[in-house]
This record gives sequence, structure tokens and C-alpha cells, in this order.
Amino acid sequence: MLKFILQRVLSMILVVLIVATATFFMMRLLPSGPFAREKKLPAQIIQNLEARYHLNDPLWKQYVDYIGNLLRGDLGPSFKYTNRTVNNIIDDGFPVSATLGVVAVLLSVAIGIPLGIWGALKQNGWQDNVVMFVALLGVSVPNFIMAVLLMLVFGLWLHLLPVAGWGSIRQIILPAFTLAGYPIAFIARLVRSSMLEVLRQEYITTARAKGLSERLVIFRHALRNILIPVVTVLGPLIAAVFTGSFVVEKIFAIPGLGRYYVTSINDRDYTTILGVTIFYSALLVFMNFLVDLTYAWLDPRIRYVERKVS
Amino acid sequence: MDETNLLMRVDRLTTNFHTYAGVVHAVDDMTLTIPKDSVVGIVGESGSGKSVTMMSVMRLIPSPPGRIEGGHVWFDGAALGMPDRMEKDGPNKGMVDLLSLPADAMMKVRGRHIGMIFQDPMVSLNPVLTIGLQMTESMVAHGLATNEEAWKRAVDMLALVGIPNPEERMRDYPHQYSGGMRQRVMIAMALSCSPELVIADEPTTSLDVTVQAQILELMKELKAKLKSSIIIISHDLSIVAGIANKVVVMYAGRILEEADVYDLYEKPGHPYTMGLMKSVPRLDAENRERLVPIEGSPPDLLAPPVGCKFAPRCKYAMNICREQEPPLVTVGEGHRARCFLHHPTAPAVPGFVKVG
Amino acid sequence: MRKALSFVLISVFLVVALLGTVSCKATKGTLQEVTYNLGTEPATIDPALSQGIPEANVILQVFDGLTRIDKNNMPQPAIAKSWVISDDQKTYTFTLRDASWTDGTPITAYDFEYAWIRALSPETASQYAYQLYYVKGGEAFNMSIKSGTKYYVQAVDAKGNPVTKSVGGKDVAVPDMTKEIDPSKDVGVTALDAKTLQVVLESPTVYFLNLTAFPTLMPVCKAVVSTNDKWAADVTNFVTDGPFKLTEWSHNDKMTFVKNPTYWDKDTVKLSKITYLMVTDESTALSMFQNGQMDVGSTVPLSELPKLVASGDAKIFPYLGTYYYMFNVTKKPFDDVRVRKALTLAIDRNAIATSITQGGQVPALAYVPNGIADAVAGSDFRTVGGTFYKDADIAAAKALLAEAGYPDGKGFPAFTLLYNTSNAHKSIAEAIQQMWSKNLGISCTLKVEEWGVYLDDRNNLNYQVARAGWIGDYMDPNTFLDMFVTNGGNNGTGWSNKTYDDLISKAKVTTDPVARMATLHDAEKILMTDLPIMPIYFYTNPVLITKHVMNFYQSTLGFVDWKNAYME
Amino acid sequence: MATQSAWEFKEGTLPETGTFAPAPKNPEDLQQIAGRPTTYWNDAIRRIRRNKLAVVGFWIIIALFAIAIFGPMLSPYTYAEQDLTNTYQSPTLRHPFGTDQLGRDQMTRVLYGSRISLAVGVVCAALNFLIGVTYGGIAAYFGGRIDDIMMRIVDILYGIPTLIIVILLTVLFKDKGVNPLVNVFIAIGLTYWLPMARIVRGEILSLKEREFALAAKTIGAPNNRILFKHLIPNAMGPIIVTVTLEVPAAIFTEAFLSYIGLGVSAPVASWGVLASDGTEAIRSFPYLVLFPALAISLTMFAFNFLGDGLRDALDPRLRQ
Repeated sequence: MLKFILQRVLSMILVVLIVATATFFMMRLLPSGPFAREKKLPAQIIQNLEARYHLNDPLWKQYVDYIGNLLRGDLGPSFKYTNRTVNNIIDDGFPVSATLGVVAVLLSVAIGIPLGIWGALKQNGWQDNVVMFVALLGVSVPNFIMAVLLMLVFGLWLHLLPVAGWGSIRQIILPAFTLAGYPIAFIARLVRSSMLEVLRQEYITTARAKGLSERLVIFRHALRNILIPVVTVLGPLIAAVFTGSFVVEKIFAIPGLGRYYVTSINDRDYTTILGVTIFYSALLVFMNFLVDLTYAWLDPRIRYVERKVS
Repeated sequence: MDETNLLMRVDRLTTNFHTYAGVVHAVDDMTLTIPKDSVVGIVGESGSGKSVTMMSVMRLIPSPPGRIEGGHVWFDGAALGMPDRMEKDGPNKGMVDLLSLPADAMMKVRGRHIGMIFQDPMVSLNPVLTIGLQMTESMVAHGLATNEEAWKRAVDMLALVGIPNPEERMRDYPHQYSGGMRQRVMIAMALSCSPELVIADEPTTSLDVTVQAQILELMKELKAKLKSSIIIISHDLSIVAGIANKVVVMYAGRILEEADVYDLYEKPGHPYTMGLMKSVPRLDAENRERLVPIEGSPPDLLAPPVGCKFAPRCKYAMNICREQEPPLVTVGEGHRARCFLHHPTAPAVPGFVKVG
Repeated sequence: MRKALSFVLISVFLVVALLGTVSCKATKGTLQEVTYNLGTEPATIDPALSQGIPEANVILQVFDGLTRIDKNNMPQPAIAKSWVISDDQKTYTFTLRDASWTDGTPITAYDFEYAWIRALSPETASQYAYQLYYVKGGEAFNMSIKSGTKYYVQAVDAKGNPVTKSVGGKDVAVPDMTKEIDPSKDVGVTALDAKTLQVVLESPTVYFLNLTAFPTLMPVCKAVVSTNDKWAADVTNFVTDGPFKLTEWSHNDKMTFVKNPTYWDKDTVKLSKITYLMVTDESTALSMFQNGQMDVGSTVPLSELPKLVASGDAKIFPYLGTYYYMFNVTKKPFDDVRVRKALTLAIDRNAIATSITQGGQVPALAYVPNGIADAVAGSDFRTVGGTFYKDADIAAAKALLAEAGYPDGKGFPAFTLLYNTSNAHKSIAEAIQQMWSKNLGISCTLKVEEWGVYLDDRNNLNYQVARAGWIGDYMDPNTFLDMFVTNGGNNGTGWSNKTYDDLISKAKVTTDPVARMATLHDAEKILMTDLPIMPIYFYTNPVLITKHVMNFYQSTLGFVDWKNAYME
Repeated sequence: MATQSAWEFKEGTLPETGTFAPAPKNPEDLQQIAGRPTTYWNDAIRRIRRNKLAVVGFWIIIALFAIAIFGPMLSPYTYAEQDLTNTYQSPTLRHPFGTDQLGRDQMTRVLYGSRISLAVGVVCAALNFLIGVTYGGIAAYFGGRIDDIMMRIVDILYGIPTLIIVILLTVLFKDKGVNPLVNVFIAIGLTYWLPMARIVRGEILSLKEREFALAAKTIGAPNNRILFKHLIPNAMGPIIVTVTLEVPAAIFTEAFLSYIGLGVSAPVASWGVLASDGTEAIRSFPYLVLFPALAISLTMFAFNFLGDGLRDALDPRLRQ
């Protein structure tokens, strides 16, 4: 087990480095640089700026310097936000996004799984159709429309919740539901579909024949067998949601990390692009690692420890 | 039959499946009695309704599409400990109808009073739960034991069914057991609550021949030790013959013949039974006849043939067999058969003992 | 199962309902507090590093420069209580009033000197340093190369081309070690004493007093800034001298300002607190405005604008900018002035302004927008200059196109109209595409590009027709006209006209206002005859504003000043 | 006991002479019961036709494709035709879906937009099957180092910002004369199979340890047969769910792609573009977002109904 974990940690570090390297060179291929403006800056000013951020160094040197700093945990200064470092940006943004993310993931699981089970137990009944409808609505209404609708209905018309902003618990509700819309639907549909299959398995009949309550049959015997696809979805979902969603944070004016994934690229804010990308991919590979560990726990037949070298 | 010695009676049970293609009459007007302390074998080809009957008894028919359309399953009320649900009078006095029990009461019957052993031990154990948990949960759920007591008893049961190192193996998962061992676990599990009735649905079919024999031997031993009745379901007459007192032959959701095991062998009352006997290898070495499979295949239950359901495959079919379904007639002491060949005017058939 | 689900649903609704019982709207009364949507996180609050309007709108509240722009867009004394301009209009001597920083220390001329030198030094890498190029030696200092602790002029070879050396594939400027620049001597800003600041300009600049109110030229507290390079990273060390004081900066979320008790003109300031929000989404901002979560907002969704203007919730402010399309005059068929003119005449600007942009935009029949004073007091450059063509002059357009060899658009090569990601740009492009097609019979393909890609293509003349816009930096026609000189950094069209270049150079050194304006009018005439660009409309600046906000001021450069505002 | 001891005949008729004569053997009879030849596909089609929702879904999809092909031809307007004097008209008989900010007939635009959006949906689904299912299946089936490397590649692709890739694609394809939709397909193809690969892998990891797979392996079935005939069909549930949920996401991603310059150029607009443009005007002109969003939802419902029906029909374990 220890060997497996060590191997995985090494490959995770490698993945993050590859992502960092690929992103580093690809972003430098993007047309325009961090100081391109519609009102073009005079050449000498651009020269001063490039000197300040060491952009006039050879690219390989910039790369080596960046990776060196990265290994020391220094993500460099932001080019756009002149008084801030990328570490500052992540320190400020991540807790906000993660708070929202925790709520959204809990909502997805707490609503998605029961909905899916309910749909499966009432297969083809009206309840099932309701679940299907809710789930599909969650998917076919994208979050930028969902966000605006929730804001208009609960904020502007019913005056139940603040329309946007950050700072109070009430301001979490609408964005969290917006974020959870797609995962709720996805999880509900996956759970329903897997549950239908699991409920046909002989061991479920065995469990019922033993006189177990339906509750025990579902939660002890069936649930663990259907969680693999759910956990598969949750891994990248948590990584994505915890680091923030551009659309949701923009629409609900939430000071999270998600906005930087798009704005930093539009601004060609190189260090910020790299910083948030590395942060996200590190979280992602870690979550996927947890997912794989969870598989082995969910299904004892799956073993990772034995790795054949061939 | 001694009515006071009756454990269960399936009375005119009808179970249908409503599929996209139409209605399948999987069990039609089925009547069957199980005495206390007996072993009853039910024999028939796959699709003959054996399993569906037993699943109907357990009320585990998947619904939809399955639906129990009629009949009763009378069970000894005293054994169930449900005095207030017992019939006060009439032919079923002292019995409880399982089909009319509320769901939660039925839950208490399953596992506790009727244990079930399934056909395929490879898929009948939950792959993600330990054997220990699966062994003990039934006892705990029925309030027969605490977790610790159940654990001890489960270890004993595993030892009883011949699992070596039972204490350690309780922590294992099903995939760490071989097929035969898993079936032993299934048997131990079914017996863990000391049910009055154990239904073994093809308990040996998916196992290889040597293991089959071991399992059957084990069941015989256990039968001697424990005071349960057993219903053993098989498509293999020889397996049933080795263990059962009474044999019921089913075809297309109906009983074709029902007899004491010796009567059945000596005086088969139905051409289908005769066919079955020729189609399976006999364990007794004397009979080394060539195996003769029954020609054709079971009828499509969506559109069953008119008249006798077996008639299209029957060597001795008569005109009437194609028109009317024969009734189940008594042809001897505890021996019933559903065949027009027993009719006084029917022609004699070699090897067929007619009681008319 | 049903129970579990109902539990979840019921608890969700309960939470929503409970939280909802408290209404969001709090009665404001006549509290002198205002909430404004800045629209985006400012990139910095350091005046020298200011990059644009959001930064300016923070800096102008917390800093006071030598001058401050009044509601008529005229510079008024601020920290400078008076000034003397030399006869050659090149030397300004400012006398500072007694005013103090928020930390209580007095503001001195040394602070100004320090701030301007700092903004100009190459290592500060100020993006708006060019606003100080008017100061003598400013540009040279900004271009200098630092070596050790000293600054040197970039070396030039015999032909006058800058000398560079290649380091890892990049050209790096080489300093000429014989030519040192000493900013304290060579840059024309000198503190004569604590209260006297002398500024020497490269050449007479009539709008210099406007520039001294510009964010980059704000003073900074030398004692603080020279010892702490992180002084503007957060509010703790952020020592300022303006009407308001920044007390909280929650990044990407909000800023809080309170009235500055040490401000020299604090009696004029009525607001006790300003909250800036950073809501980027226009629709969200409108919702917050309608929900009472903000009083003034810098953005308005296009589709809602007419309604909001009608209801009085939005006001349209003038904005010194022109929306135009540029032609790549180096490529056929746009090297032909007749083609450019035909395309310019064939569009219906009035329809675009009234049906699409809907924000009171003025159809542009010239390049320099309204709102810049001409030489004669009270006159407007645009009014004096008049218009250069008729809107939707389709007959003339057709004739020109035929003359160019494309009667009814026959044989006109297919071309691409480039714009950058934005729905407003898209709608305008779609409308113009159809106008050209209907009126001239020529077809073009629309191409949208991501901002950086678009800028890159534009700058590399890798386009045929492209959308563009220009917002003035200061209140003078020059801010619009000097960009089209040959090889001007913002020319972007490949257009070159010797006479035009001469006129612009001449205007730069002309001190007589009347002659100078006449020169600029001449230049605009050349530009509008040759039409390397096709003006479409003059920008406006719609703002969401509640009726409770009084004396709200937004300059035609887009700068907001809360100094005189109050709530009613 | 309810045992019958006497012979009873239906309708009270007595057996006639000859009733008990042996019946002539009829080999066809035997043939007939030997099983009506129901092949896998016949059976699947029979099942699916009994599933009303699946049939409805099927016909909606047919109708959508018909509309995509013929709809724009039948409309009296074109998708580009503007009327600046007639902007933002609410739905009327002349313009059943209203008009947009340039006075164009929204219905015609929605009809035309279906071509792009349906193409995107179909391609996305196909890529999911072709790349995602195969990739995830292979990784899980072979496991060990192969799985580790393949999944780390997925992690890397997940990690690199899509926006950068997409912008680079716009630069790469610029002026190359490539059909703009092809660019969209490439961009979607680069990322949209990743969740599918992960989900299929998770399922196969578990399925390959199941008895039926182990059995297939013991009898020496070739790897690709075990994977494609045994394992993947058993993972169909999550696969179909994933495909049907990825498709709408892809339709909206297309809108984003065309927003930043990858895709068909204005004034052609897909459903995704119409919906996201309409969202800006949602307060005053909700119909602008309503109709394209409805079209997308309808498509999703249809595909889901059909998908579920297909899953049920093709599931080998559901056949009895």
C-alpha cells in the first residue's frame, strides 16, 4: 500500500509539472502579451514592464526560474494586479470558492443520491418521471441561465435572498444551488441507472430473502455497489467546484478563485494563469487519487496495491 | 395427509408477468403442500415456474412486471408466532396466509421462518460486504441476537457447514471464497435463524459435479441435525431423488405430477416425468441407458399451446390433449398426475402405469 | 426513502423560507452613504501604476493632485493653491497650500517631485508614464537603462539606430555608459522648497493643468512610499491626501471609503462613507441596483437601457470616445479612397444608434467627438469643425463604388470584418454587414476574435476591416488626432500622410490657441477626406443612478468624483 | 384437499369417439414451439417499441432532424434578414418566437440554429463513445501501469486550461479555410471525452472482477472480446447517462467557442448562442432565451427517453 501511494504521489507531481510546463509554453504562444492594450503602450514602457517582470529573459530561463520558484512555493507576482502576488490571489480566492464548493457538493450528494434512489425504486412511475424531469432541467438549463433565473426569482421578485454578493450565509444559497444543478442531475441519473441494475442483482434478492428491511437492503447492500460512478464524477467535480466557477462567481459577484481562470487568460496575466492552473491540477490529481482509493474501499475486489511491472 | 402435520400449503397460486410483449402466466393455479419435517423436491426444466412459485411464496417477485394474481400461501401460524393472524376456522384453521400479510410482517417471515438458498452462490453474496456481516445481519435484523452473539453463532454455523478457520474467514469478502465454499456460506446463512422451512433453489446447479455431491451430502446431514423442512428445486431429477421424500414435477407453470419419490420412480404417471428420467444421468450405476433428451423446448408462455401444455412434445399425445387441458387426478396414495393417458378410454402405453 | 427525500426537500425550503423572512431592503434615510459599482477589481491603488478607469475611480477619491477637475471639465486649484505660467508656456511654478497626508504629515513639493520621478523611472514600469512625457526629460528618463544604481541613455549607432544585444534570442537595449541621466537634474520637476514646485515642459502644452489632475500625476507620501514598496498592497500603509480614505479592500468584492478628516477641503465633502462594489456582470449589477443593494452603477445592460432611461433609473453621461471601423489601407480594395468612402457613406448610423446601441450615442460624421473646447471660449471643437459627410448617403456611396470599378458591388472581392468578443460589437457588425450588402451589394464575412488575438491581428495589419474604439486621455483633440501619424503606435491602418504628420507636429509646438486649433481642424479634415477609418458613433456613458444621489459627477473621460456628491 | 379425483371436462361435453386416438405427429408444431426465432435485435426493437417514452423520444428526434433540414427552407424569413424598425417584438403570428435586437425572426434563427446544435450534439456523443468509452475501457481492463499512464494523461488534459487550447486553435485555424464547425468538433473532441473515460474506467475496474468476466477470461476469450462484448455492455447505464448529460453541455460549450471566435460566424447562430445572447435580455424579452432553451431541453428529453429505452432494450440481463 505504501509503495502504491508513493508511486502515485510521484506520478501526481509529474502530472502537475507536465501541466505547468505545457501551460507555460502554450500560454506564451497566445497572441498578444500581458501589456497589450487597445491603446497601445509606447514601446519603451513595454520594455520597462518586461524588464520589471523578467519577460525579456530568454524563455528557457524564465521557465527554469518559474519552476524553481514554484518548487519553493512562490507563484510569482501578478502582472495585472500590480501589488499582489499569485499566492495572495489564491489565498484570498480559494477559501471563498471552497466554502461555496463545499455547500454545492453537499447539496449535489444530499439531493442527487436520494433523488436517484427514489427514481429507481419507483421506476417508470410518476415519481421517476418527476426525478427525470428535474434532472434534465438541471442539465439542459445551463448555469448562466439558471443563475440569472434564480437571482431574478428569489432575489428580485420574491425578495427572499440577496441577489448577489458575498459575506453572509444567505448569499451562499443561490450560487450553491446554481453550482449544484448540473451535479445533482448527473448524480441522480447515474444513481438511478446504477440502482436499477443493482436492484436486479441476486444478492439483493438474497438480502431481501433474509428478511432485511428495505432500508437496509438499499443503504447497506445496494448503495455501496452504485457509488463507483458517483465517486468518479465527484473527484473532478470537487476539484472544479472548490477552485470556483467562472460563470457563477461572475454572475453572483463572488470574490472567489474561479474568475481568474478566464480573466487571467484574457489579460495574459502569465503568472496568474500558471498559478491557478497548477493549483487546480494539483487538487484535481489529488482528488482523483482519493477517488481511486475510494474505489478499493467501495469494491474490495479492486486492488491497486499489486502492480505488475510489465 | 395429516392436516396437523402441515407446515405450508400453496393454494391455487397464480403469478403472471406483465411484459412489453404480453402477459406471461408463469405460475398457473398451483397447489402444493409441504408437511413438517419433510423434504419436497420440485423438478422441471428452466422456465417451468419452479423458482417463480418459491419467489411468490417469499413475495420477492419483482414488481413490475411480476404480479401475484390469485391464491394463498398458508403457513403454520403457530410456527410464525402470529396467533392473531391465524385462520380461526375452516380447512386452514391455524394457518396464516403469507400473501395477505402486511409488508413489515412478511419481512419478519423471510429469513426467520423461511430461509432461502439461491442457485448461483457466485452472484448471490454481496461482493462488497464481508461474509461476517452477511452472515450475522439476518440474526440481528430479526432480533435473535446481538452483534456479538450473532458473530459467535455465525462462526459456529460456518464451522457446521465445513468452512475451515471460520473465525478468520468471517472477515473475508465473497471473492476470496471458492464457489463451493460460497454455497456452504449460503446454506449457513439460510439456516442461521433456524427457519421452519428452507427453500433451496437449484443449490448445486452452478457447481461442478464433485462439489455438487458434497453440498447435497451437507444438506442431508444438516437436515438430520436441524428440524427444518426443505423444498429443493432442481431441473435434475436425480439430485432431488437423493434427498427428497416427495417430488413435484412442474411444467409451464403447472404441476404435472406429484408423488412419493419411490412411487415416482417406480410408477411415473406422466410422459414428461418419464422423459425427465431418461434425460438425466442416474447416480445408480445399474441404469446405463443412453440419455434421451426430451425433444423440443418448453412452450412460449406468452402464447402457450391449447390443451395439455406438454402435448406438442409428447410422444403419446392424443387428439384431446390438443383440445383440453387434463386435470390433476389422483392416481395412487399421495400420487397425482395431469395426463389423459390415465383416462379409462385412453390407449395403453408401454412403461406407463395407468391408474384408471 | 420517501421520508429521506421529503426531509431534504422540506429542510431546504425551511432554510430558504427562514432566511427569507428578513427583507433585504434596509431604509437608508438620508445617511450620507453611497454604494457604487466600480464594475471590476482595480488592478492597483498605486497612482503611478494606474492602468485605466477603475483604478482612476479609486485613486481620484483618495488622492488630490495639484489640480482637480470641476464639473465643467475645467481644472481647479487643489493641493496647488496657485500657479504661475512662464511666457513661453513651458515653465509652471505651483504654490502648494497647507494640506496634510492621512498620517498627519504635511504635503510638500518634495512629495510631488518624488512621485513624478517615481512614475517615470523605468523600474516602476508605469503604464501611464507617457502622461509625464510632457515634462522635460521625462521621456528620456523613462526610456533610460538602469545599470547599477544609475540610469543611462540607450546607446545608438552611427545611423542613430538603437544598439541592442541578443540575449537568449531577445534583443536587449545596451546602455551608453557615457550618457548618464540624473533624474534630479535632467527631469523638469523640481521642488524649489517645501511649498513650491517648478515644472518645466518639453514644449508648451495647453492642457497640462488637466493632466495634473490625472491619476499618474498624483503625489505620494515620500516618507512612506520610499521605505515600503508594499505600501499600496493593502489599506494599512496606504497614506493618501484626497477627500476620502480607503479603510477596507476586500479583493474582487468591495472597497470601503470614509470621509478623510484631514482633507484640506473637508467641509465641501458631504458623504461620510462610500462603498465600491466590483460586480462585473451587468445584469447582476442591475438586479442589485433594483434590489437596493447599490445606488450608482457604472454599467447598464444594453437591452434594458431605454426602459431605465425612461424611468429615470439610468442617466446618460457624455463620454469622450469614438467607435469606428478601421480599414487596412495596405490591402486591396481598401487602398482605394473611393472604396473606403463608399463604405463609410453606405451605413445608417442613425439606425444603429437608435435601434441597437440605444444609449443616446451620436452618429459620428467626423472623428473627434463632441465635448472638447475649441479656441474660442464656450465653443466646441466638433461644432466648429462641422461634419465631413452625410449619414446613409447611399446614392453617393453607390456612385463612388461604381467609380472605383465595382458598379452595384459587382466584382467586389469578399472580405472579412473583424471584431472582438462582445455582443454589442456583434450586433453592430451584423447590422453593418447587412447595410453594405443591401446598399452596395457587397458581402463580407464577420469574424470574431478573442481580445488578445484581435489586438495582435489589428496591430500586425492582419485584417481587412476591423472594429475599433478610442477614448480620449485628456480634453484636447490631439488625444484623438495624433494617433494617426505615420507609423503611430495606435495608427493601426497602415495609413500615412505627410501633410497630416506635419500638421500634428506643428500643433504640438503652436502656443497660440486659435492657430493650434485651426491646425488640428486641418488635420482632421485630411483624415476625414482620406478615411483610413470610418467613424460610426460617439460614445456615451450610461450610468445607473438613484434619485437620491445628488451632484454625482462623471467626467467625459469616464472618471467619477464623489467629492461634491451627497445623498438626499 | 382440493385434489380432483374425477375426470371433468370443459363445457360439460363428453369425449367423442376418437378423442383418445393418438394425435398425428406434426413436426412443424414442434418447430414452432422450439422457439420463434427472436434474435437479439428483433427482441431489442420489440422492447423499445413497447416503451412509449422511448418511441416519443425517437419521433421527436426524427422531427428535430427534419426541422433542421427543412425548417429553414419553409420559413418566409432568413436567419440574417434584419428589420431595425421592428426590433424586440414579442411573439406574434407573424413572428411566433418574436424578433431579436436586430429585428430578425427568432423562429427562423432557432430553426436554422438546430443544424449546428444538433451536429454538435451528435458529434459530441459519437466522440464520447469512440474515444471516451474505448479509452476508459482499455485503461481499466489492462490496469496496472497502463491504467496509471493513461489516467495521468487524462489528468493532464483535464489540467491544462481549455481556454488556452481553444484560443490557440483559433490562431491555428485562422485563414486555413477549415469548416468552422470542424474547429468546434476538434475543440469539443479534445476535452469532452474525459469524464466519460473516467466513468467507464471506474465501472470496468469493478466489472472486470465480476464472475462473468473472470469466467470469460478462464475460457480464453480474447481481450477485446471480453472488453467490448462483456464488460462495456454491462457499463451501458452510466455510459448512456454520461452521454446524454454531456450533449447539452457541449451544445452550450459551442456557444462559448463561437463567442471567442471558434465556430460559425455571425449572423448564423446556434441554439447555444441564441440562448446565451438572449440571457442578456432576459428581464424584458424573456422569449428570446425561452425558445432556444426550450429547443435544447426538448432535444435533451428526447435523447434521454430514447437513451433510457435503448439501455433497457440492449441490456443483456434484462432479457428473460
